[in-house]
Amino acid sequence: MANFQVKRDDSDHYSVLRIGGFLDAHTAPQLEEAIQKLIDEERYNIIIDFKELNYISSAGLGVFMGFIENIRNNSGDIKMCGMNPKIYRVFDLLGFPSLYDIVNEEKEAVEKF
Amino acid sequence: MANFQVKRDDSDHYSVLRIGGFLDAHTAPQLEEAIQKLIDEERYNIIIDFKELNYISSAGLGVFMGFIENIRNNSGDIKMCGMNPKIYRVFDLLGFPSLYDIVNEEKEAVEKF
Amino acid sequence: MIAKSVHEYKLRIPSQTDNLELIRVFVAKLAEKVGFDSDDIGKIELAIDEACTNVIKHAYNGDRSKPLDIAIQIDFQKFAIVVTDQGKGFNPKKVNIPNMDKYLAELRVGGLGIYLMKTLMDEVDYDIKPGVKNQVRMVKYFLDKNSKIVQTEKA
Amino acid sequence: MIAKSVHEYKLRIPSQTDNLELIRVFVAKLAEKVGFDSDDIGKIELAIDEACTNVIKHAYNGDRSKPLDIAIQIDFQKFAIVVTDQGKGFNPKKVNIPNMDKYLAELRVGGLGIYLMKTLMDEVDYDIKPGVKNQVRMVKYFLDKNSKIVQTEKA
Ligand SMILES: Nc1ncnc2c1ncn2[C@@H]1O[C@H](COP(=O)(O)OP(=O)(O)O)[C@@H](O)[C@H]1O
Ligand SMILES: Nc1ncnc2c1ncn2[C@@H]1O[C@H](COP(=O)(O)OP(=O)(O)O)[C@@H](O)[C@H]1O
Repeated sequence: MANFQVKRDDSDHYSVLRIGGFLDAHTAPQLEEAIQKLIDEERYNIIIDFKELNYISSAGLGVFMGFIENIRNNSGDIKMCGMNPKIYRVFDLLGFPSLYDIVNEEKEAVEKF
Repeated sequence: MANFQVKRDDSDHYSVLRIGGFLDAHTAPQLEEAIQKLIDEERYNIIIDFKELNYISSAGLGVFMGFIENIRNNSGDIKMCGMNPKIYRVFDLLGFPSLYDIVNEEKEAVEKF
Repeated sequence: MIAKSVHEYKLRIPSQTDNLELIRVFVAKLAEKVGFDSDDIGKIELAIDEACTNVIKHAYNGDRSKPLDIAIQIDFQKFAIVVTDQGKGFNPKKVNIPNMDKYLAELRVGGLGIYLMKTLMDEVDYDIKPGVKNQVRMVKYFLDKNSKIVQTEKA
Repeated sequence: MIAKSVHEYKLRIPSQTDNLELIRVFVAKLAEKVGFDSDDIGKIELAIDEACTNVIKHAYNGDRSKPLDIAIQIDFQKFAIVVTDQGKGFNPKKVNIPNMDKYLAELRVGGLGIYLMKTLMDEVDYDIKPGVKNQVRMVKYFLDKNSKIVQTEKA
């Protein structure tokens, strides 16, 4: 099933990963790979655009937790935008909004860096 | 599951049943009831609008076969319109287009009476 | 995508018509997962519906508490669906396959389920042991173009 | 819509992550059928995903040919999901339920599955017999408002 997609858009000072479909234990490795690639290229300002994402499980949340320390140690951050209410509810349930900047629009996310 | 809908529109010389969702052995009785009601009211010119129908099984086809003789004996007919290709393929597989007028638009169906 | 070994998916549900949609969704999702196109998915969906509708209508005289079993076996060349009931059974050889011209001319009703299953799938076989295990096995091959050749070689 | 008796739906599938979507679709469809709203359907979907992901990740040391069993029992008051594996088992009492403030402050990774299941469902109980039958049973009551009362009365 072509059930997860990640598209990358680079700007001068940040990169956007646009994710879509289902982010679960099966598809999480694809996102991991995309973020690892950004880190390898020393692109530490990362925006995750959730607009096309329909589902997330703890395996998906784990991807962000697995990288955030390294990214912040390199003066970067992961900002998040475009979550639908269903996705946001999962983040909220676990208190993630205290750890990550979660905004509606991509341009608000850019301003957060 | 609210998985089948039938809406009725009466005109002077014919009635339209707009069906939507899934027409299978579970929901066929609802269509049967709607057609029986038209017959009880002696409204024998019937158009079935398939535009919103997503699925049909032989139980659905059986509804039309169950009424067509009675309706034609009363100088009426069942005309069909708006089938999507998936639905049409099932009718076609069984040769139903030789028995029923199947057209694209409702107004073509009206002209067939 | 398909490993060499057989992957089996089993489903047991109450034999009620209000479960038909669930069955179709499950089997269609699995057919999509292994790569069938939407045309074939539609055929598989309809074939399983017809097989399950028959169990619900004919096997148990309407007892909705009785089980309807579905097994899907996937190997590198085919998608096989086995529908099993423990009901009264029947003799598949005595079921008339309708001549559709005649059927339509005479405005007949019903009796299209097994005909549809045979038209939609590459292979359909019954194995009947009344009260014990009545099974229909329906197969669709992955290589549509070659399926008839494969089928002939196996027959 | 729900009869007084228990309706049981059973699913057995290979324990592979690429089956998680199929499991979610199946369970969500069933939850929709019995009348849960989309908020509860989302919770049930996530809880079953977490339980099945644990079987796939932890029970069989990655052996994808081993079975993952799901049973859904529906009666007039509740929707119960039982996920069973025959793997190595574990001691649920020894699993630390994370303190989320600490968890987030320390940027920890993993260990959220069981916590989520307990947060999303009204009841979560483990029954562990390593190598034989390791089960988690998760319940959601139909009357959301009363669910906690019912739960307390039963506890
Ligand atoms: N699982 C089953 N158990 C008992 N009888 C069956 C079963 N499947 C099919 N049959 C018999 O075969 C006949 C033909 O089935 P089918 O072609 O699907 O048409 P229909 O169900 O409309 O009669 C049925 O009328 C029934 O007598
Ligand atoms: N079905 C299972 N079989 C074996 N061990 C399990 C099972 N489910 C959970 N566990 C154990 O419980 C621990 C906690 O699970 P969980 O809270 O889902 O977090 P995570 O899976 O991220 O570790 C797992 O690390 C594992 O050791």
